Amino acid sequence: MTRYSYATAIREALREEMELDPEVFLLGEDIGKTNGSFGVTQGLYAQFGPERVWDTPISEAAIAGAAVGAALVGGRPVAEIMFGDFATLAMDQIVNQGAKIRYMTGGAMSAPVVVRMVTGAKGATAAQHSQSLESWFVHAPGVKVYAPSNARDAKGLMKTAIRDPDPVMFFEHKGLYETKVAAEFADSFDVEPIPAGVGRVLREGTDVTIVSYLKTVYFALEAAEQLAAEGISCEVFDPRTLVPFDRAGMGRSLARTGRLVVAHEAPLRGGFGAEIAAIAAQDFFGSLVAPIQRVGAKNTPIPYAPELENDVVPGTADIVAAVRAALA
Amino acid sequence: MTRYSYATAIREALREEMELDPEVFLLGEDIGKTNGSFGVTQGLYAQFGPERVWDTPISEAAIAGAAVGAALVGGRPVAEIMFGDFATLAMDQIVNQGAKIRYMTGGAMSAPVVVRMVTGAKGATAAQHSQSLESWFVHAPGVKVYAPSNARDAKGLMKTAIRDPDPVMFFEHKGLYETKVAAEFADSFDVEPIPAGVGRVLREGTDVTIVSYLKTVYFALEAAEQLAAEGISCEVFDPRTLVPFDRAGMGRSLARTGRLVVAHEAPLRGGFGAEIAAIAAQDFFGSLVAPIQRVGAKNTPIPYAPELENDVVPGTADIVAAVRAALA
Amino acid sequence: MTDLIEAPTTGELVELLRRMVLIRMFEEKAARLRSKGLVPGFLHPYIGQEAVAVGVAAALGPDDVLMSTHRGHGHLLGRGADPARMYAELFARSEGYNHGKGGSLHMIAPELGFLGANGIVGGGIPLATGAGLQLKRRGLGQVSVSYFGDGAANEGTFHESLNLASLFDLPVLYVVENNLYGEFTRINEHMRIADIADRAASYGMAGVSVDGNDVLAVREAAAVAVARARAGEGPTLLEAKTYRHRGHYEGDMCTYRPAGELEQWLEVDPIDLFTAALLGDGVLDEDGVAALRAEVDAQLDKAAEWAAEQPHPDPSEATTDVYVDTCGGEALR
Amino acid sequence: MTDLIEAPTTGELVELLRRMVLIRMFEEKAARLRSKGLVPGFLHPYIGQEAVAVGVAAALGPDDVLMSTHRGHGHLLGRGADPARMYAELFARSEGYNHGKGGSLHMIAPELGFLGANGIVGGGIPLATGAGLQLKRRGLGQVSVSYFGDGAANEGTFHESLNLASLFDLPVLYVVENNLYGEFTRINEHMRIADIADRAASYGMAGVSVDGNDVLAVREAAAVAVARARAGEGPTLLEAKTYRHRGHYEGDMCTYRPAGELEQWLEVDPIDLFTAALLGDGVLDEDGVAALRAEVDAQLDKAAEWAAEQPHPDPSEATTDVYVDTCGGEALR
Ligand SMILES: Cc1ncc(C[n+]2csc(CCOP(=O)(O)OP(=O)(O)O)c2C)c(N)n1
Ligand SMILES: Cc1ncc(C[n+]2csc(CCOP(=O)(O)OP(=O)(O)O)c2C)c(N)n1
Ligand SMILES: [Mg+2]
Ligand SMILES: [Mg+2]
Repeated sequence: MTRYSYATAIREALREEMELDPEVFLLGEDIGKTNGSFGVTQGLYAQFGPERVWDTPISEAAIAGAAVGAALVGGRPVAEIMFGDFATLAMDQIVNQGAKIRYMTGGAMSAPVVVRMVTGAKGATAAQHSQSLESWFVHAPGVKVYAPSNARDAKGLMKTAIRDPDPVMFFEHKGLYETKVAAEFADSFDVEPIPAGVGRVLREGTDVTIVSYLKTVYFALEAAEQLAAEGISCEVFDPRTLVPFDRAGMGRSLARTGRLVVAHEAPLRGGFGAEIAAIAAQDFFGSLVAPIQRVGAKNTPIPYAPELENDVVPGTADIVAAVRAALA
Repeated sequence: MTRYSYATAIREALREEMELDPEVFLLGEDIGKTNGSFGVTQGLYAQFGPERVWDTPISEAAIAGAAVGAALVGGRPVAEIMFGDFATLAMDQIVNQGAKIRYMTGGAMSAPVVVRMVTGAKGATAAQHSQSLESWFVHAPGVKVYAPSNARDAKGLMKTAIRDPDPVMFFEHKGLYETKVAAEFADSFDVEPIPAGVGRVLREGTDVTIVSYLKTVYFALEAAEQLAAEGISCEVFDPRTLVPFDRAGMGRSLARTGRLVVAHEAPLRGGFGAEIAAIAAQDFFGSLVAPIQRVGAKNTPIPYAPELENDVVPGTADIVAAVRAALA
Repeated sequence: MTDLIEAPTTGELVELLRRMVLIRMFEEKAARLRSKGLVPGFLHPYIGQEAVAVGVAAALGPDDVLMSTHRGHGHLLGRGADPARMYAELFARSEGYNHGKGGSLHMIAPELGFLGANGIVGGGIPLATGAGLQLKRRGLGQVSVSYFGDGAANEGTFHESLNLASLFDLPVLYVVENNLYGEFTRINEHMRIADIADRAASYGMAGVSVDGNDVLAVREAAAVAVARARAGEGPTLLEAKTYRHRGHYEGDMCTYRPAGELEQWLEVDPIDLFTAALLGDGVLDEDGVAALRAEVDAQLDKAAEWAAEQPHPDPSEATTDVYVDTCGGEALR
Repeated sequence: MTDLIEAPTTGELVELLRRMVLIRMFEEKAARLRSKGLVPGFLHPYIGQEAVAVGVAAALGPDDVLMSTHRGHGHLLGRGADPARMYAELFARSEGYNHGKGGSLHMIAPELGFLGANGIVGGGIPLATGAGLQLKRRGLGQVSVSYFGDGAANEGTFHESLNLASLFDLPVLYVVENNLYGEFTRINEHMRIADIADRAASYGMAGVSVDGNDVLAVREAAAVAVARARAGEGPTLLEAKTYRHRGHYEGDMCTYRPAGELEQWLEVDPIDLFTAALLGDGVLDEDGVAALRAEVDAQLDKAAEWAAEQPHPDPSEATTDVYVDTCGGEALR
């Protein structure tokens, strides 16, 4: 039984879609000849050549904008933002151009791009190389936001993203790249496109629903495991895509548990957890029997020192504490 | 009795602070010789000259970055982003540089800049000139976010912002520029700096708390007025600054009313209303007797046609409906 | 070089004049209609710069694509867009090019390869560059045109895009319309150089300055650049020196202009110059010119009338066209 | 021009060599310490480029300020930063320059006017420009130095900043260290020109290329630019042609380099060249050089030892230094 890493899964999705559709091409910094900073695009330049894999200058606005522009005339580009933090340099091209083109043109044109956002803290890369910016894009009508937590979802969702006729911000947590796909999925690595907007219950439970995504899902699962030993039963729900968000799926879970903990790596204030909590407090208020607990990074930049980074970025213990608070 | 407009209030705050502190200076596009696109900076170039009021090229990243850089060596710059939508071009300089400098340097340095964000829909300026981007900055630890709804608050908060040792994103709704300060404040226009993080109850009520800011406050007040005729008593709470946010003030109000409606002009999904709702659903859950209702723009870009813009941007009727839903 | 492009036929010469007149009269009429309350948004009139849009368009083929700016009406009309649908869009009607969702700042004509005006100064430059990249990948010899102003040449996107295009020999024609002003700031107060074409050297790219009020000169310079692009020889930065006669936007009083500057430029009005040339060469006589103007005038009257009769969009349209579908409706709330 | 700057004294010459050696040995040691696990983050070694940082620093006065890059250790040490506090920062200790919160990418030395390394390529250029603006406002003749690489010269911030600085005659010295690579991409694959200094022409700015491996040449070129800046004559783009001997980051195997390229550049190693010159001129003898190296080595051993003894930051520090205060604590949750 072979297991595939999250990075491999993304690469294989890119490869399969590139084989299927000659209009799919990649662009980004050092993604081609030298195989990408995290090796995600390894071998694709060798296989597909420079017309399909473009090594660009260090010019993030031009990368994102060129992707959008190419998409307007029939291309299906996948742009890499080497560290998602650098999307700060491309926000106009993504948000004011790509996201809005369909709407501004009354549906006549659209920009089916995928922007790969390499995301999250992974050991002492500090404040400008560790951010989780997904909630900005959740607040940018016109883009969709995908955020897979495991190799299988990453592969299936990347295929969907590439075929998605709308722009997709594809968040990849760099701390997951080497994670192998969970054993339950490992019998075959043929993965069909996974529809956007359909979450998954990763662990069933009856006392508390933990909604989480990307790397934080693993802390949620660990927390659930620890708490199970004490007889506390947690359901772990991974929405997999943030826009569209599987409200109904979360609602079903809350109907069972009545308690909600949301957990992500992005800073708490203004994070996507706030949106999840707000949805629950409006649409599923009747199900709730306890305050909604949010877990997120402390409201600070990411520090360099590992002790501090560990303190800022939430982990299993924070989720355990939040579950206890929800049950208090 | 003279009344002052919101635009005048901001101008007078700038003028008074510039008179007080020679290190305060302005930079932006066409803010000087030609008095600013919305006239906010009118007369300041004439009074203070080119060393205090800098007309820059059309280079938003350089404007924001130059402000941050000047602040690092003792300047107290106030940068104007002519339409807040163009902050998409300056996100790195604001968020990765200005916001994080104090933290990244362990407190040794800081960037006390004010970035004036001209915000909101004001009649058919369409998708790239109408946005309300405050919630992005709420999610950017290191910056504060001010959002005054009236002339008096605008003046007092601008004075605070300029003296604030941290970077401040100062949101000015362009639809308020010509609004005169409410009569109750108009006896004198000497305004002291208003502390950040202290909200105000603009109207007292007992049934529902409406939390709102910037222009939407006026729709909230109108809604409250309409509903009062039916015997529904709304409290309107304006936090005035989003970071820091006056949790305690909101909590006191919720303790009285038990019901919460949040309302802003930014798109609903991922807007600051989600954060407010999440705070309430965690910290004040015990006070809540009904689902939290959120009002915001529809999750679309802002359309050009006035009929469509009116439909997308929330108004009094939307708040009335939300209050009814909270009472249902 | 000049024999790359054939001399225009008489019919073509008249068509060049007609398009310039069409732009001029379209803009004048748009301003009047706006003062009557028919145009809810801003207008940035193209008056004075007509030779640029018309000259460049004359050098293009039907499969080429164009990306424009906030001052885009001339670019659209130069490319052959329908003034009726343009007015309808300015009036925010459903039959407008963007179904009333875009307005002046975002106007498109996709069937003409006209990919859009743009509300962000410099915002279209990367888009045109990316279109050029895709056209190069496609390999059919199509060209992408990027219009922008002198002010936009100070945005970071200008720099990043031209560098990328030059590196990859993309088939892009960058047309910088140097009308001496970015909003209310004169070029000497926003850059330290006189010829923006000189910036091409930073990218190892061809750079040319041309008299932007001479439609034939623009056409020829553009044709040379287009031929280079089609031949895989890479992009060109073409600077057209011109002037906007009106304010930055309709309503701007232009207090910032030095005395006499406008008057000087009115002496070299592109339409007057070209009309005089056609009269001088006997291509048209005074009656012919008058007839042409009357035709255009009538066309625009009809266009505006038609536009004013079109329905306003239904509020229900406010939430369509955000995504291709609603992903199950509720999910995208 | 050259008499703007006095010839260095013997003591100064030795000091130039000492600083270059200090940088070299600091970086070599940092790499060894990282492989021992003492450095949790990335390192981007400056080895090979020492003449640039040292030459530029030699042209500055104590009140000037500097803004650096991800490859900033050399710039810090060139400016006289304390290697012990630098190691402490690399080790993420509380006594580090940034108290462990910044690491290599964000290192500062504020008492030296060293305003910070930067993790964003091109990110420091607007900051240095803004510092220059404030220094000009202050009017005391101070200068702001902006270091960046060839790759950064393709970012939009480069363009916007240089244009703005030139327009306002800001006292900024832009030092582009052209080490032929941006990460793994050779300059000919990221721009179409050979001399980045040529880009100065786009801004009407002075542009100069200099041999970045010749410390005296760098010092002189920088001094000329600094004198111009102090005199109110505006900014300069100074290109230093050099090479990084090691990988982009510590651990990079450099598979992308053409065969023989490194070897060629090792022949013009800036430290070897300068050492030979000082030996040739009799400023130092072989023993003197050996003693200098031994001194630096001992200094660095002590520095690293001290750093390794410093405490790790307390987790409670994670939430300090976000804002100047907590605005009442709870409020900033
Ligand atoms: C990014 C951005 N900054 C500022 C503006 C406001 N603005 C609109 S047009 C304009 C001037 C543009 O000048 P130029 O590029 O020369 O074009 P022109 O108006 O002369 O055609 C400005 C500053 C904008 N729309 N977008
Ligand atoms: C905005 C941004 N894009 C990309 C990166 C990743 N990156 C770090 S260093 C580097 C290469 C920079 O090249 P250059 O400017 O020549 O400096 P050098 O490394 O040669 O000193 C890149 C692409 C980054 N840190 N920031
Ligand atoms: Mg112009
Ligand atoms: Mg380099």
